[in-house]
Amino acid sequence: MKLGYFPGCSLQGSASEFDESLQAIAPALGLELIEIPDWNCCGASAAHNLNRLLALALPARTLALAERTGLAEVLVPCSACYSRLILTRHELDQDEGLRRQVSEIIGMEYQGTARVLNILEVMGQIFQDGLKGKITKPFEHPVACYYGCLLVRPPKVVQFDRPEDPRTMDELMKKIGAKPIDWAFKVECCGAGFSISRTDLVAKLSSKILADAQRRGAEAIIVTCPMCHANLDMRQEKAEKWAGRKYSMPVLYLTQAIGLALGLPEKKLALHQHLVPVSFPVKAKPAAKAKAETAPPPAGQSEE
Amino acid sequence: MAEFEPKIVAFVCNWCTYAGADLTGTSRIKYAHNVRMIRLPCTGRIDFMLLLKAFARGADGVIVSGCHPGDCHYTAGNYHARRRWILFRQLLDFLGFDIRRLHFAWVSAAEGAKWAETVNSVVEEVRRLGPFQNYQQLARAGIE
Amino acid sequence: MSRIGVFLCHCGENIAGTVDPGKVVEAANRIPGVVHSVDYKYMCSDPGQNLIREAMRDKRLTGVVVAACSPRMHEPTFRRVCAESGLNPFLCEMANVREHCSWVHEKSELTTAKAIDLVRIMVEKAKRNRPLFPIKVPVTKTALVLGGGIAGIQASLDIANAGYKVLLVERDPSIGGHMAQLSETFPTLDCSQCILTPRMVEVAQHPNITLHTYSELESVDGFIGNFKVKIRKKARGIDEKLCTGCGVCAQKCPLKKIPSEFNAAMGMRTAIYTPFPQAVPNKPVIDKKRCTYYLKGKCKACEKACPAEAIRFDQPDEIIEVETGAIVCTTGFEVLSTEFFPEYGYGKPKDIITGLQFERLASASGPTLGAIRRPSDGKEPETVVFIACAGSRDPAKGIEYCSKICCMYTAKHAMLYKHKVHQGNAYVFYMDIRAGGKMYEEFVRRAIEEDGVKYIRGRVSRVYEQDGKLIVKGADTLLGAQPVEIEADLVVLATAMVANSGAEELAKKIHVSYDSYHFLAEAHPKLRPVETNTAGIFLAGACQAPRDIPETVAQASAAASKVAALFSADELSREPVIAVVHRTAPPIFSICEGCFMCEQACPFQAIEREEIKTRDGKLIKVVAKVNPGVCQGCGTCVALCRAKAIDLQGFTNEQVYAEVMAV
Amino acid sequence: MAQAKLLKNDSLKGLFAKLKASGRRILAPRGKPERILFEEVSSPEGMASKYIQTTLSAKSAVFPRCEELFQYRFEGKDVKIEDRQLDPPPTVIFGLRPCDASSFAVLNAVFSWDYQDAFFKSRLKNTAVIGISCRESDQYCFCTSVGGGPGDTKGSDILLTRQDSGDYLAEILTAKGQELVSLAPELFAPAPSAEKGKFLAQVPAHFEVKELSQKLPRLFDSGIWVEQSLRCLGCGACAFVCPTCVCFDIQDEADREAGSRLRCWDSCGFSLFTLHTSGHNPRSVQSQRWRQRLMHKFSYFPERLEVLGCVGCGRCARSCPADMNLLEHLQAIMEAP
Amino acid sequence: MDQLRKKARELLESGAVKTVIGYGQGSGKAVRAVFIRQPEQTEKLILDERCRQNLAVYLLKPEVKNLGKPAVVARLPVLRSILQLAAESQLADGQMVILGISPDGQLLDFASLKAVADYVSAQSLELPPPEREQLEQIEKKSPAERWNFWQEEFSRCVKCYACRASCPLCYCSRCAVECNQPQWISSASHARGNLEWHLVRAMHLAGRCVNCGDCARACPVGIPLNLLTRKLGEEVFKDFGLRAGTTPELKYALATFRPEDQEDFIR
Repeated sequence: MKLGYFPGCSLQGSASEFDESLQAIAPALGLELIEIPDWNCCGASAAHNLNRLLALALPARTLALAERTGLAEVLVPCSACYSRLILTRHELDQDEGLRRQVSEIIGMEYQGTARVLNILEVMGQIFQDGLKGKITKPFEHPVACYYGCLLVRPPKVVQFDRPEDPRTMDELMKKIGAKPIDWAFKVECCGAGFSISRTDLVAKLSSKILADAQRRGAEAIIVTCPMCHANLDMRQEKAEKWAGRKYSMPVLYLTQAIGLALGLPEKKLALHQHLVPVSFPVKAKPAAKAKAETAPPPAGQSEE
Repeated sequence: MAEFEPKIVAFVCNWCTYAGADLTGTSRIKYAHNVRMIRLPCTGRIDFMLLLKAFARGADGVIVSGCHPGDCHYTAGNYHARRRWILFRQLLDFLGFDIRRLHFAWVSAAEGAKWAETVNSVVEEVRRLGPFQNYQQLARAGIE
Repeated sequence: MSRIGVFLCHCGENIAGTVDPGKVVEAANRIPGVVHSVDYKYMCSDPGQNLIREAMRDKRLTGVVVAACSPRMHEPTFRRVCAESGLNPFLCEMANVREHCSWVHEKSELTTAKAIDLVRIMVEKAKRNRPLFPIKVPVTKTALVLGGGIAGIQASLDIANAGYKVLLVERDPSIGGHMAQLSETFPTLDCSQCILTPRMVEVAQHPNITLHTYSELESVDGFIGNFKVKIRKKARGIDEKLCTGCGVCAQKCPLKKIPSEFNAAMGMRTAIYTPFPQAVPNKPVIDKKRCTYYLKGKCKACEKACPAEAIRFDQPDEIIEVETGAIVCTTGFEVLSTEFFPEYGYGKPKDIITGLQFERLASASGPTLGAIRRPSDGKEPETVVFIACAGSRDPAKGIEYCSKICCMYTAKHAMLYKHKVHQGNAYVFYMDIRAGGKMYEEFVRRAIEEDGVKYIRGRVSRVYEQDGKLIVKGADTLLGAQPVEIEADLVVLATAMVANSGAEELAKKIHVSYDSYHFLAEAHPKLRPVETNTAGIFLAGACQAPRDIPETVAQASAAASKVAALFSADELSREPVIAVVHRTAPPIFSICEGCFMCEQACPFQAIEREEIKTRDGKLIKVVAKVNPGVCQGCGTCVALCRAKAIDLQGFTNEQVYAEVMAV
Repeated sequence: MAQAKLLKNDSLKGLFAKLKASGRRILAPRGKPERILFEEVSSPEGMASKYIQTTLSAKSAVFPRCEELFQYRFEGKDVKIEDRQLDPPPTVIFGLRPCDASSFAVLNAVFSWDYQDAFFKSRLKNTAVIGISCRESDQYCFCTSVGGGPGDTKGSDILLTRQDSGDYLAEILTAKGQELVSLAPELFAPAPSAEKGKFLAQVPAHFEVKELSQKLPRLFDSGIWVEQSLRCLGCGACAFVCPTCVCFDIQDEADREAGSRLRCWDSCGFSLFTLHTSGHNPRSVQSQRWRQRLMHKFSYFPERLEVLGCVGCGRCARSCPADMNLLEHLQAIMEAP
Repeated sequence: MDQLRKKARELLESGAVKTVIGYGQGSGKAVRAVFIRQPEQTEKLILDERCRQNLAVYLLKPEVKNLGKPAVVARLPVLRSILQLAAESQLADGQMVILGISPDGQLLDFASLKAVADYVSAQSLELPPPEREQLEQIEKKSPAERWNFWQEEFSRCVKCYACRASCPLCYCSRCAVECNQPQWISSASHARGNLEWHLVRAMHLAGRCVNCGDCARACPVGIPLNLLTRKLGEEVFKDFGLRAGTTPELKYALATFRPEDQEDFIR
């Protein structure tokens, strides 16, 4: 399977482990990723608050480049970039005048032929026939699949899975041996951009998510968006402080979980870059679930 | 030169489009002056020769509108009309008529706005096409 | 030479506001054939009508053109005026200079010119009008009532009490409809069974009413006064005459776990069942999709147990053909199920139920005998959250209308819950309380002030299960959109009232139009709410729009009075707008060539073949002939006839040609 | 008065130019073999040459198939009539066969019989005919049986007879002919050696027309008409291609502001021609109409107007979809008992 | 040819028919319709490539009907015309004997109209390539070119109605063009009158014309007006799957409908 690949700034920066793990599992899954030459920032949330044309031109330029290099489909792992690209494609499809105007701005003809795919769609297609053989170390843990707020919204534009109670990632997790839990915070907001400006809000919101996952026995949260990862992983400590209870809930990218299931070493999946160490309570009988809640804090984690 | 004001004749069915046009009225939606409506019980009643007469009478554009398929008060009038128009339009096109002057629509009794929009867009399109010279020149041609 | 009178109405300012009456009157006078042309402020008023009467007398008019509002509005009025003064009503035409001209254009020369054109078109048509006389059609004095809910029951009783035969057809095994499912009814809290059951019994025992339950409408042909109706009486699996309704079969039936439709899945039923104790007729029915005998050919427990040997497994469906003169459509409504709401869990949580399901919990004859219990664990809920406007007034969900009754039954539910669980907490999330009926507002105030129901003004964004509780996340807009989170034991959604799932299919069978929500379309929202565009077919109740019981009963009686009026005369006079085939003297007899393509096209099979013979019986030619009783006047045959041998009275070829020429 | 001149073939171009210059409209035969019609031309190029007879006659030059008699205007409730000034364009019909040329006389006999038809007469006066005699004929031609001939000069102002060399013997027959010659005298050289008889087609005479005219009334009730017309379809082709058919129908075409009264060709071949308002039709079947066509041309015309209603051009037979061959039928009538 | 003559003679001798409508020697090289009534005259019957005229038109003519029960020589177009006339209740079984002629000239015997229908349906009724090519040639033109082409052709029409007279399906005693209350089609042969006539004629034959081509052959000024009816015939088949003259039961395209009829121009 040959796809265009748009990593976006986070996967080159703060969320490099998402990119590394993706590159690591790609060959095993027969996935050939061709990075769009000279791609540029997708404008993320900053652009569309300031200037609509800029917010459209940035993703349009990247897609135009993809079209030029003959890439019919583009994988956009990061939910935020995926949201920007698919919204741009939608708006320019609807308005011919706007499409011509944006084409002028980016100095290239944007036709709108390239299709934008998110990580779940691509993995869904790959895992269509189960890839049973490849799963050497089934990821046998109860996991909370966290879709975040951008992957499934706005429903009319994205038209991907059920906007309130999505199931694609849950199906995927089953296929690598994991046991997805049924929980209520699949698409609740983690605080997103407030990570820096209003960490108190992020703490509260992330804490609610972590608490529900923990209460239902999840041993890890699976995400596909660098911002969610940042808030749930990097701010977990703040969330614990806010809630006054311990979570030590590992937060893995979908690709890392798949990597583990494929038996790839942790180093290659860059698990070490996480703030919350990726470790699971020693395998015990299901009764262990209650124990997991009061597990002693792992060493090295300063108690504030 | 004052802008060309096309003359549009509309053949409408009494139960849906005429009632729709009434609704356009009751909702005070403004639309172009150019249309003159002729009420008939059903689109099934609209003879293709009436359209010819309308063009012969100097119409620059003709609208035919009635109930949506399945809604006809007489159950099948609009289905018959649709077949008639499919053939009539082919024949006119084959003869070199400018079929962009002939517009068909389904406008229900609840679609007042759609009627206004249909009339406005037909008036604009026919205004762009200009007077129907081909047919009007016929009026005197061939008479010694 | 025709002597046409043109009467322009100002309609107050509606017409005169943008059309110059003087110019129109003056232009009308110059049209050949017009001998009288005046205008007046209100032509439809008595003085206006007198103007017409006097002009007809003084100027010996042979035709009248009233330039005013839409003929769909006042054509009957002005045609009656002409009839009263001795002029054939069909010589009177209306030019729609209001809806199609003055209301839709600004005041200008063009608008006045258009009004003049519209008048001229109608004058040309009027000049070619011929006097037409109504067609007398026999009326079958039997009414068909579709739907056995309160609307159908009321309509049937009123028509039957007026002395006419009624055929009541109900799709479910028993009449009663949704009202039978209710516990108590607002605003008086009297129990629905107590006020409905006597009416149901009255229907069953009324000599004039023939009741067909577990039956559906197969097809309708014909027209007002002469509908030919086919009813499919679905096989109940029992012989109604022998069955005494003892209920032993239901007790013996091994399948006990089938969700009961009547109890909205709050309770269970057996494969052979009567929907509820007070069912009329109190005869069971076998659910063929679940009964083991029909699935695997085994069991027959009920047959063995039945003392009256009334079980008939191989009973076929029965088609009943009957002639009726009128049809009253009272097919009622459905409520949205909880699956419709993604934000409330796609219907997965057991303890999120609809208002109807709450009714079954609250009903004394319901599965919990009136006790409010959680469907999941049967415990009594300490905190219940009621969510109003679930689906209604929500364009994103495609339902923009207000379902009218939810505010009232939500207040009632809260009140009932507080009466049964005194220390329980009842919250109601609402947008606006709509309690417009008699004693309605007082009822809601009582719920709030006396029964301590806590009303929170705001919408609920999400409800999700957590540790057996239902977390209700909403906002309180009266406290500055303060986020509110309530841990509830039970959530009741006042889901939207929608049209029956089979409404569209039914509408197509009886040729009645319907709106985008599949509610049946009334002839005129204000002036003819219980009639439809198809003569002889009437509507009542929630099949037409969301409606509470008082209005439904009122509409049912209204529809019944319309039917009684229709049946009051032995013969019905029908609009003479029908097709007529050309006839003339010998040697031609008729220019119809007898190709009979009109016969194939006619949707009403109104065209017959007539043999023209010489006196000595030799066949000359076979030509088409229109049956005036059946023809509805659509004119499809007229446009289709190549030889122009068939014409439509009221819209003849000459008239329409003249109209086109007058444009 | 007839003078014989020589007109070179290649001087036709010059003649046409002079005629054009004099403001005259020139009609000449053009078109593909199965459809040769008189069309307005300005030069001899493209003129049809190898053909027996044009499809339609030149009748429409003097009696158009659809002619406006006058216009009228509605003012409120009264009507204002606007007469037409008759100034038909001066026309020269070039290439008319002698039989067609003689047909104008037949038309004129009708149109100036009792009522002087100003429309027809003004057109005829402005029309000059340069005929070309027939070098070939076909099975349908029978001009010689009705008083005409391949070289007959009746009706022509100038009659050309093509020599083998391609040049023409030009007989200047009338004042109008003289007038045309005077436009370009240099083109008409003396023609001592030009001949005529040698180049004319041989058209055998098949019957004695006087006899035919006397015999026809006796056959009024004969069954020959049904027999002959069994295959006739009742269209109007024979009447409308015929140079001597004169029947017309008056039609008013008006709308609310104005209207005009049109005179259009009609044919006794249609049943509508004799349909009464009551529905009665004196000639309800095709055999009666076929009889009428022949009686009118060969019996009533000679009887009332001392001129034969047919010039034997054979067009009706050539154009008939049912192959109703007039000559054959006339011969059959001659032989009938 | 001999098969036909023998059959015709038998029919006449046995009195099964009173007349045999066939093709005979016409003027010059042409053939014409002949009405044989004596057995010995059957020698006059010709059957070759020139025999094209649609003899079905004579089955409705009063004088021919007066001759008594006819037999008619019928190639495929004539067979289809007979079926279409039967569908439109103008002809019925037993009113005539059909002497069917196969494309290679063999005599076919048909017991009933149903048999004729089965035979016709077995034939390939697709437009032969040259005829389709003629249509495409016009369809290729631009609307303006098409308009000029037809205006040029119609300008020659003299309203002789040979096209109407030669068509077996134009059997109306009072044709729409003869209706003057209202005057739907102006009877004058000016440009508008001609256009309206040919437009109405084509529409009235839509889904009924069997594309025998007689109308074009009959036109004295050679207007290719069979292309109009051929074009509509193809449209009826393409859009509604119906072909004229294939069954004795009435299946008229404009008198029937399918709710799922496709179109792309109604708003």
